[in-house]
Amino acid sequence: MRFELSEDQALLRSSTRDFCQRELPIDKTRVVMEQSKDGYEPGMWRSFADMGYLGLLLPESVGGQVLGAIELAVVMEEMGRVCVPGPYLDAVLAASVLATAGGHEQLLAEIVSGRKLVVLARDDSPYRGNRAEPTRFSDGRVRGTKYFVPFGARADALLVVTSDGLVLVDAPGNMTALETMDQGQRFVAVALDHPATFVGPLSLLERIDQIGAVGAAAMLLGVMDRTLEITLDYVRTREAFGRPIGAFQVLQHRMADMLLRAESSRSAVYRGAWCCDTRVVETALACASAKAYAGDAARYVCGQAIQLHGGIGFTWELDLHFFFKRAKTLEQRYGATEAQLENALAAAGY
Amino acid sequence: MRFELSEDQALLRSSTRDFCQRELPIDKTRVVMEQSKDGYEPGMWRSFADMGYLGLLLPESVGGQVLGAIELAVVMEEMGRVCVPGPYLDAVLAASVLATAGGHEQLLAEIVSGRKLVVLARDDSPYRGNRAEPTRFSDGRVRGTKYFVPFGARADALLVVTSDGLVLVDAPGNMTALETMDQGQRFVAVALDHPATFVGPLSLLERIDQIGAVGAAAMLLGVMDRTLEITLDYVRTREAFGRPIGAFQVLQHRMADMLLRAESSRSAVYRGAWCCDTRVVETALACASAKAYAGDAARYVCGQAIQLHGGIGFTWELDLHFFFKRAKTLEQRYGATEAQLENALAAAGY
Amino acid sequence: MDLQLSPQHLAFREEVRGWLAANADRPWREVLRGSTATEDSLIEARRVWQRKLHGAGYLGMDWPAEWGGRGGGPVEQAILETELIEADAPPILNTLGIGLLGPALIHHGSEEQRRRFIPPMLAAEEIWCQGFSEPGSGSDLASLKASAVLDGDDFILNGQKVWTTFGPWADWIFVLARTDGKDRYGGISFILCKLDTPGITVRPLRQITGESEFGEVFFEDARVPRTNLVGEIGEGWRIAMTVLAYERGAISFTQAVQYGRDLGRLATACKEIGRTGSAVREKLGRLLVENEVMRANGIRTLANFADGKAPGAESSIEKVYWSEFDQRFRETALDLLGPGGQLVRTSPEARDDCDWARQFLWSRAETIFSGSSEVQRNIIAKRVLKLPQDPR
Amino acid sequence: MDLQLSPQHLAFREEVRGWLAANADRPWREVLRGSTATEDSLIEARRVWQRKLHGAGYLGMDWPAEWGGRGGGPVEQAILETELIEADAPPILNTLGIGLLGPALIHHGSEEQRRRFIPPMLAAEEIWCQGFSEPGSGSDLASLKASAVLDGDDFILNGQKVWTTFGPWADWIFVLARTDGKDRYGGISFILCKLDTPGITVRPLRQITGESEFGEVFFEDARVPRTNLVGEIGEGWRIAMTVLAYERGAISFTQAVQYGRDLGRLATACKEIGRTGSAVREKLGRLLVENEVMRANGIRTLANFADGKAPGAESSIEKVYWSEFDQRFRETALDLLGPGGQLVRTSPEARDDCDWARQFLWSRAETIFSGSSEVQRNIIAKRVLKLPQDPR
Repeated sequence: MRFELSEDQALLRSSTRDFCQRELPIDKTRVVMEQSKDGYEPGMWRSFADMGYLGLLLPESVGGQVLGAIELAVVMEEMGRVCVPGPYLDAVLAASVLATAGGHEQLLAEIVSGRKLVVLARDDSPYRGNRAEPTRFSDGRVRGTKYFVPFGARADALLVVTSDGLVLVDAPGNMTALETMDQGQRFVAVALDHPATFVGPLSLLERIDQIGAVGAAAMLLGVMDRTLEITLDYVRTREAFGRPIGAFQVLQHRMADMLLRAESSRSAVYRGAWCCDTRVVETALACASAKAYAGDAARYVCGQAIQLHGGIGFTWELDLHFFFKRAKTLEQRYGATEAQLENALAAAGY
Repeated sequence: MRFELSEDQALLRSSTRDFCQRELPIDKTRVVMEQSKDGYEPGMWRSFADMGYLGLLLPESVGGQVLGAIELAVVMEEMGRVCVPGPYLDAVLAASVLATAGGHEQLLAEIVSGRKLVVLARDDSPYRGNRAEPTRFSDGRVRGTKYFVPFGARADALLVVTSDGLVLVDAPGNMTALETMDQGQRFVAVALDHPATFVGPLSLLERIDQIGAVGAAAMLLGVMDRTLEITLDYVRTREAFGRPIGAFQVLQHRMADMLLRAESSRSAVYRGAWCCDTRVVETALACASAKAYAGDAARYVCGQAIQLHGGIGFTWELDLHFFFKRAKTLEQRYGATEAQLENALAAAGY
Repeated sequence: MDLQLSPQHLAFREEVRGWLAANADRPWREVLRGSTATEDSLIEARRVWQRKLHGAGYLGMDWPAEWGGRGGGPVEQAILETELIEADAPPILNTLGIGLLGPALIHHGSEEQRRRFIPPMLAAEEIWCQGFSEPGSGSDLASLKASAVLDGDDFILNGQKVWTTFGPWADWIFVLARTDGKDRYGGISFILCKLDTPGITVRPLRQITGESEFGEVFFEDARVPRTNLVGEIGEGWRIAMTVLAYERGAISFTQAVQYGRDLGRLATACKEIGRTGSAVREKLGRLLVENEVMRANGIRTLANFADGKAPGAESSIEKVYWSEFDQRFRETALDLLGPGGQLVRTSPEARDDCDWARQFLWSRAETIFSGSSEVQRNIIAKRVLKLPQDPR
Repeated sequence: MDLQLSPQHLAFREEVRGWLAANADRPWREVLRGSTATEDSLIEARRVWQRKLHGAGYLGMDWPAEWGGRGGGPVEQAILETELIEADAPPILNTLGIGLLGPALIHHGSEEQRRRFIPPMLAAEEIWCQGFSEPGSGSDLASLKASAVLDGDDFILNGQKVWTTFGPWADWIFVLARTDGKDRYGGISFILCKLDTPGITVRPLRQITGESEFGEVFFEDARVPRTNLVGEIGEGWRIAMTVLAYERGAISFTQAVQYGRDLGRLATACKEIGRTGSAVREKLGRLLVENEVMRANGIRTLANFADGKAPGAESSIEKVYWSEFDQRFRETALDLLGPGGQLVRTSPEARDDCDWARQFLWSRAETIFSGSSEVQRNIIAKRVLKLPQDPR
């Protein structure tokens, strides 16, 4: 038994960390988040392709890296540490579905090389639990409205979840931007009544839902890790009442709790990723647990990071709010906590 | 507007506190809790009668004091401070029902003078949510099994809640003791197939459920208040790492949180009691809120009191465990938190 | 015990309700969502509304009539605020002037200062901001460094203030400045400065919500007449502390009204989107109960006020309670609503009952400003529980 | 990364399962509920079970074979414990002897001490208890005052120890005693004492649960041969700290197995009593997820052990996690079950799947013993986060 990454995996981590520090520091991505209309930067996307990130899970035949969930977790964790904007995980998941369904080599090659973006369109309503009309596929057309399609405005095609299976549709022009509080994640609503092609049954989602959960949890881990680092640096130097605030016991215990949550998330994320790759029976439970736990953990860590910074933590100038907002977005997506708890219960047979 | 007690109410508080300190110190009631078969001491009960506590809410015609929920809260709070064992609140509630139903003057006079004990029998199952056979009343007989009848072994009669209304039955002999972790509260299960007399409709319960909630919340307040006092005394003198442990910031903030919960419970309890007496529209919401909040608050306060005492807090010798256990019993009775949340939602029309 | 409003108070409530029915603008949340709303237009709307309220005699409820007040008490003030919340009226513009500086001038200012500053403050002709915190002095406010040195009939101010609410739109600032470097508390003075004084620069500070309600104010040899000193030299700390106690007031009472209103909207929203399961109900139930207990705390404080009892360090309990409740509430709202709750208010699918996303973000500030939760718990431990203090 | 058990480990698990299928007694929870069960009879049952395990070679899994161990590693130990939990086997009797003293003797004891003490310890012929804490020294263990003064070939012990698990039934105690009053850490020595030594008195200490698993031990001029010193004079603190690290081990891993078993029982109980609403499911779901994360923590630690990495101060994170989870779990169980969950195990209506009331009460101890949550968080802050320490 061994928890440490393999040599190759450790190399991937260090090269990804270098890449992120060099190409994706928040100073730089801030411009994308604050000013870009679509929250998307083609140059950044091409560099993802160059690094091989876009084909991480895909077969060699389409230019992929044939790697697994552990490697995805490594990349997502590093991207979380710099709070990367953009639809990276969405693109990976959609490509995974297409690869498993088979027969999309041309499109996949274009995805891997960064020339095309395909994302999943799932939500039938903007509000949780709302009973909306389901999206249907019949007579070669997809009909219905999808909400919170990630970066739909930049997508070339949508992989639409309908009650009749997964279908692929060219991205229509009539999208409505759904602006949320997270400047690094952009969404659209799209009304569909368009020709589409059948990709495969809904069961294709099962595995990518597990990978998506682990990937999102890994980004949450990176978010927590970096947020805690920033906070530790701050409390060591900031003084109040004649000493560094990091010397106050209440703040020390708070940070111990932040560390507990970050480290426990780390255990859960990499165990979940290992389960995905090994396809053991506990995979569903492990992935659901990692995502549900990391979502709550990041909410705590990012919220307390702001608290420990005091007023300055609440300013736009400081980076903390990007992490805080991302934590909330991720907690609600890729299987929100509520849904993951049900997944866990179902997996345990409770 | 005035939150302080009236002169009469303040007098009731000071006389009750004197009485409790003199007659009911834990050193003394400990013997009842640890050794008495029924957890009940007739001498104590007679002194309750002498103090007028047993007829607190009852009309003068049966020897009662014609007082209200505020006075009951004062007495319950003081009894909570010494963690009195016995069925005091149960007796008050049952008597209240009989008085409102009318026609039980003889029995009520005996209750007020401490010669007879009548308690409510409500639970159809020992486990929450269990769908058990409801208790029925027909042809002058009550049939069914009741669980967690408080101090049933010492009761002269039971006021049984059936789906056909409230009925009075002489206490049968065939009771089964249900021993719980709280030595100050004793319960029985009783299988009924006995002649009984009809007392009134279930609507009689509505008001006593509100009074019961406030009364139990007031005892929880007393429990919290005293537990916090004991803890404050301890942390001021106990030393570790060269200073009184009460100087450690983490423990200080913990105690601030304990105080916050105790004081907020105080506001809620007395507001609830005032609402009961004034019969304003917000009574149902205020009473449910007081009980639900105080139940959670006492769980926190008593649990943390043990934690702050360290190992010694966990011993039988120290009184803390009696408070801790009572907090749990009260939280689950007189409308458990779960039920009170529903009461509150219903009252608010949500 | 008597928690009933008196007949006079009930009559006052009827009066306010009647006035609001005739004079209230359209609900503030609709104004906020309006497609033409800008930060400037919202500021103007608040100014207009403040003048309307002032014209009707509803500002400075508990100030002497001589100073434009109504000579009422905290109960009238609480009733007024309650009705304003229920009517979803705009906030007034000069919150800090009327909430903090007004009382400071009435209790500690000179006759001349009152005459000069109170009327334009009430009429929203001079908007005030507060200059207490500094980049290096937040929780430990008494460590502030901005200095005021007497030079003839002027003070010369240097330093930097931060978190000056409405800095960007304000005309004046009331400042705590150090007049004695050696005396931690007794070396602080309370000084009024016009923001267009040469040497004073205001820079807006953008917040997590994207708004710029706060600002930074820089002082570089800014010259302010000595007559702008409130109280005596060295009295600033005492004045500030008295005045901050006002800010807390019977705040639980009015907060509970506001949360109750928003909570009702959340409950309705949950029904509308079909979220009626027991898990959702339990969450709503807990918030409801906690809010009712907050209301009870507020009623108790208000009754004590009315009974002539000044609130002590117990007000720290209320601050911790409502600010931490605010975070739980706003977070739960987003959990229940799902991604739709994260939409900004101008987004096409955003609900129009409340700006849930903004309230969620803003809730993080509640436990920081006006004395962080950590500082409040220190105060409770020291002044209420009288726990032994760290010998340092 | 590789979290798979090796073929050897899988084979060992099969072996243990086979042995348990043939040798396990009736489930311990049934023994506990038996109408004839007394504290003494339960102690005896544990003694018998320990001997059976010892006979099969399952004690001291990771000790050298020379000392009655099996020469296995932490993974074998974890597998064994897992299977014992799944089989609901009784706990062994000499937990502290085998968990703490055994490793102390193997690493720090003399050849003669090992020969003298280890065999009867394994065979449950001599039961050991631990004498570390004192009434005045709990969290601040190094302030302990019990003294050992050399007098010829003997130590003379004076003082009092408390929380000595199994004090009332133990034959021996290992004690931390002060041999130098001036040196806080270096003045502590590790000494073995027979409890029937003149001058030693044992008094059982009743706990919140009503049981007396703990005791107090009083020393009044008790004379103990110098040969009972483990290590050198003044080495006691170092030995104790090494040994306590053993106690923590891969505890999250086995705890998760035990909580998982009880959680499954709670889920079944909820179904049986008709509690299937979303509020109940959410509570069960949260506990399930938290337990899975604890398991992941345990797997990580175990893998690190197997990979040759000794656990550091991070073990404090695990202690905080599982002990606080225990409280949430046991409390939630009582909330879900209602009053029936508060019944003592011998009560007629009590469920026979778990002693919910006792576990609830006991959970309060978990965050206190073996280093309270407060001490653990101090350790995390100091040794893992390296935060500035209070200058005092």
